Amino acid sequence: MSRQPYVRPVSKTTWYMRNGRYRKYMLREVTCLLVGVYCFLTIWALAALAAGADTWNGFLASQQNTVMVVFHAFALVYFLIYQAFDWFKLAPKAMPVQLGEKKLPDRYIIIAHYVAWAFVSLFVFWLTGVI
Amino acid sequence: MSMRQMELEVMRYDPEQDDEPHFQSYSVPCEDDWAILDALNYVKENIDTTLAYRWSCHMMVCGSCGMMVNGEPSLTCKTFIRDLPDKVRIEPLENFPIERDLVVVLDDVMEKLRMAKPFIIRHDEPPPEDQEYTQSRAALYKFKQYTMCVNCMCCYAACPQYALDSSFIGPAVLALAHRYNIDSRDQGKSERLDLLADHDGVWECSFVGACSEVCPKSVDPAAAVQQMKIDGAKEWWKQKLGGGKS
Amino acid sequence: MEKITADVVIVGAGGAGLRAAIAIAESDPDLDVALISKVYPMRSHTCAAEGGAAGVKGADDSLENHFHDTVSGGDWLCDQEVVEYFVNQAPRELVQLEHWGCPWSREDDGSVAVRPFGGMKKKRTWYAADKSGFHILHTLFQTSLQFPTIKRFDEYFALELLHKNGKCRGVVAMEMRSGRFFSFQSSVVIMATGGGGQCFPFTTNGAIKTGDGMAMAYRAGVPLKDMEFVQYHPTGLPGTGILLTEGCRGEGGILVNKDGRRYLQDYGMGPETPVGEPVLKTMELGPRDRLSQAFWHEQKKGNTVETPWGDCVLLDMRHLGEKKINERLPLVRELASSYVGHDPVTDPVPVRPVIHFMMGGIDSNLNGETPMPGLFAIGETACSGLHGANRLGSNSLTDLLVSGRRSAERAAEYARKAGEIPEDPAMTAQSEDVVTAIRELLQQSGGGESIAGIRREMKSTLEEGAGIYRDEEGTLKACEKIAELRGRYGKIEVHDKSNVFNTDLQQALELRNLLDIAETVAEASLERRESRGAHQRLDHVERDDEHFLKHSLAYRQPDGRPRIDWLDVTITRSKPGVRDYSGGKSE
Amino acid sequence: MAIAKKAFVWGLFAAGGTVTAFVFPVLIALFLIVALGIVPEGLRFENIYAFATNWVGKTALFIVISLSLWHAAHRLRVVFHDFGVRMDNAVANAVYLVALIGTVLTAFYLYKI
Ligand SMILES: Cc1cc2nc3c(=O)[nH]c(=O)nc-3n(C[C@H](O)[C@H](O)[C@H](O)COP(=O)(O)OP(=O)(O)OC[C@H]3O[C@@H](n4cnc5c(N)ncnc54)[C@H](O)[C@@H]3O)c2cc1C
Ligand code: SF4
Ligand code: F3S
Ligand code: FES
Repeated sequence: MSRQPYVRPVSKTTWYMRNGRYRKYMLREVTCLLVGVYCFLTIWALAALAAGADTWNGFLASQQNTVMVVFHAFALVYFLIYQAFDWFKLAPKAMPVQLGEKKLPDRYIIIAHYVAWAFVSLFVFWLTGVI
Repeated sequence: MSMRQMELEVMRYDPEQDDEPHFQSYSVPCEDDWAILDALNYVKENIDTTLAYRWSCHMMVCGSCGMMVNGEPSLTCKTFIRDLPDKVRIEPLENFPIERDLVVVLDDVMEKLRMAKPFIIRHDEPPPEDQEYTQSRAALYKFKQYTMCVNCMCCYAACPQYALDSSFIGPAVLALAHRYNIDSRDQGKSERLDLLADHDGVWECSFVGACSEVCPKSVDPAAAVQQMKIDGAKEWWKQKLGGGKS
Repeated sequence: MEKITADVVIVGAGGAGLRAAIAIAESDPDLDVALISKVYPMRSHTCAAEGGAAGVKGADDSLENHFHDTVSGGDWLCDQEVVEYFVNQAPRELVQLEHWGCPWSREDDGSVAVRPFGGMKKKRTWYAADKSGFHILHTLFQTSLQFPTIKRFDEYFALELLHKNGKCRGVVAMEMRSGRFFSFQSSVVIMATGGGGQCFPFTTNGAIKTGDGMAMAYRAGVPLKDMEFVQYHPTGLPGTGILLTEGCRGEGGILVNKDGRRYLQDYGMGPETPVGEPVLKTMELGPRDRLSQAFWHEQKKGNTVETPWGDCVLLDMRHLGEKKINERLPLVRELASSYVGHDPVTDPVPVRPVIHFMMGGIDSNLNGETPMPGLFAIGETACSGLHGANRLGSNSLTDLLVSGRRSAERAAEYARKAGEIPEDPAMTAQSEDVVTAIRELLQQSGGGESIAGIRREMKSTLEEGAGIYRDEEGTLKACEKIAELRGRYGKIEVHDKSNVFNTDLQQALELRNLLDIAETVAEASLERRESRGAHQRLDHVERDDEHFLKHSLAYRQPDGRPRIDWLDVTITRSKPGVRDYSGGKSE
Repeated sequence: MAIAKKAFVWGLFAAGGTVTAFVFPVLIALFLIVALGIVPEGLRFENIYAFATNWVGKTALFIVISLSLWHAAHRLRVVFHDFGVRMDNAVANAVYLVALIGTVLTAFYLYKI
């Protein structure tokens, strides 16, 4: 037979280098590491809290150094760009809202998410006495 | 109208001659309003009649002219040279085996189309043969966008999960299943559940979103797939909770 | 060569072929259907249809109305029993499509909406936005996927009919991906290969519309009917031939010449109506054929606009405003901006008449039966006598459904009667002959003719000799020229020698088919010495019912040239009358 | 046909993703503020302790942490896959196990507070 379809190789490990779209996706996906880190940081905090005031204060003190400042600052920016904002942007795809014969324009859903997000953030700041 | 000399670097592959694909360059005098497809037709008519590619309608509706244009899955009758640099690389759609030149093997997706059960399934009697179903405009609007797919397979060429594992059912077919699931006339959702149940179904999608970005018809298959996942998750709880009662 | 037997072979998986396949599968699961198509079914050109499909709906309309609109629209060349059956079945078929999931546009109350269409007295055109054909095709294709007895042969190029003792016995086809040949043997073949607009230079028809089925039948001795009737659409984009729907004018777009004059008033379609206030059946809302003819006169007078793509007139929609254009004509805006770089919001768009539809085709009847027992023909490739001398817009899509189902019933019956397909070495030999001829074509070289060159010449020959207006001298010249081209075709060279997806070879074979049908168009145009519907003769400007209330039949003679014969039109209820040319009769 | 377990797994992932998108920026910001040497009123031992002993506070903390862990675990599973690690079952077991341990620890400490 003369047919001999040619299958182009796809690298299973470096495929995302093929274009910017894929790289952005990978940058989003690895935010899970940050989530993991902060989950365990928080658990650590809870452990300190459970152990009493001294341990708690010790925990707070242990966090106060330049390395952590840099890390948190980086994490905050990275997380906002690649996880939070992306998640809000994609929300209307997963949960479209149809009103009668028209879809609610995506931007309203996105705005609603931002409003809710601001509210949650402010609430937490208020709760923790930051503001 | 002014002319513009374009250089097309076209991927060629003739299984009877070549072990692997290679690029061939053509210098084509293009008119400003040409689409890439016109440039290919110029090559075929005037330079090299052996070049093989698919096309028919030249009006973005038959879906046959999908190719990679400078690395981007595109309908070539909808991709205009005015938006491109002087040198353009044209390859067959990625993630499909190359049959010949720019023609790819579509068997896999054509077979998967069947799996979506893309037809109305009814358990109740349909209306008599002289009477249509009533369907509100809102109900029509709900699924209309997913009927616009021309099966150009650009989304498959863009989806890395399909590239990594071609058993994944993939964007267009899932969007089609979703189209029928949410059609008010259809009652076959439960029969299409294996697309949700199976590992090759919606769960292989990691929401890269590339499919929707390249879709020339704004079908937004990524949205369809996410909605199916939500449906699937809801259904799971329903079965778990309902299962206890029955 | 591989042999494949099937109870029914359907060639063509457009709207007509798919409808027939479903009808057979639904009615008789014991019959195997082989569905052959040179492209994947959803690529078939039915997908390009925009406007809609006609079928009586609503209390204020009647089958009688649809019947009369069709017959007078067809300038009384319609076979009236066919029209009768068609209008009766149309609503049922359109509802059936609705049950299968077609996303028809809807009224407020959730019933299917209908829109007005040229030449139709009442609103009866069912539509799915401006993509009706697309949705019909995809609905049919997707519905067909549930039937295991429909075996598809996608991207198989049908080459030649098999026949014995005057009976159809199958078809030979080539698998594009492998270059292998297959002998499909069957007592029934349904031809559903669509039209052949590609024999003209400017056409709304896709690249695949090369009249293959007509040519195959013609070479097998079946006559082609009414081939002189070719419909022009007045507003196609120059260059590509892409259709700008009639809706542009329906919404109030106007046609002007190079001086900005609304020239239609000079051709009996006036008086001039105020800009932006279209009046049915006048000016821009006149019939398609009249509008196209007016263009021709303007071109002769030198009143057309010269554009890089040739002479055009201008379709001016600027006064509609951006909002309305976006709302009602989004596709038009996209097409015009993309393909000719004129945004209708800010610029008049150059347009010209383009070949749109072939009324003629394989001689068939109400049941899709052709003069060759076992061979059926449906859809645009057939000429059942439904459209007469001029098709009404939106009758064609419905015809795919009606004729598809009807012929399927008859074909199934025929297949059941015929029973088992006997082993027949003669058929295998016939198939081998076809293959041998193709192998020879592939081998030959040094003749110096090119496929593209002959194709270009054929196209311009037909446009000049058998275009919007015809006369004795021009058609005669066209006949000679095409016969000459057919001779030169023997010296073409297929450069691509590969077995795998050889589109060079495919184009060569398609060109042969185009030449065959082009010749029947020219020859029938020559012989019909009257003006009727889409066939307008400068030297015989009147309709001549005494001599030409007849279908033309083109038979292929041994030397390859057509011989024209005549066949009476079936008239039941509507005697030939005056076709009211003051407007609106054509779509 | 039953729906794959993935439906359940994905449901938790999606819920967790939403939670992280809403809560993590402010959580990280709090860590940042602390790292800068400022301890806001609400993070003084008495206040935060009071919050965490309250059942509303407990529940909130538990939900946020467990769902986020789950989200992270599931996404990490995909990340492994995307980087070409194809022992999906092993990866899944490992990441979900870590998430489970995190969840149990959270419950344990909250219980102890
Ligand atoms: C731009 C445009 C707009 C239109 N709008 C309307 C409208 O609004 N309303 C209306 O009623 N009509 C309209 N028409 C006309 C109508 O769409 C066509 O007449 C109709 O779709 C033809 O359908 P068909 O099934 O006969 O053929 P097609 O859809 O053309 O299908 C032909 C099939 O035959 C196959 N085939 C051809 N040759 C071979 C071969 N050698 N071997 C194997 N297979 C072969 C092809 O692969 C294809 O599957 C329009 C036409 C055009 C071009
Ligand atoms: S979803 Fe879009 S990209 Fe994918 S096949 Fe359909 S039209 Fe093409
Ligand atoms: S690109 Fe692929 S991974 Fe999902 S969102 Fe689209 S199908
Ligand atoms: S040629 Fe039909 S979509 Fe491009």
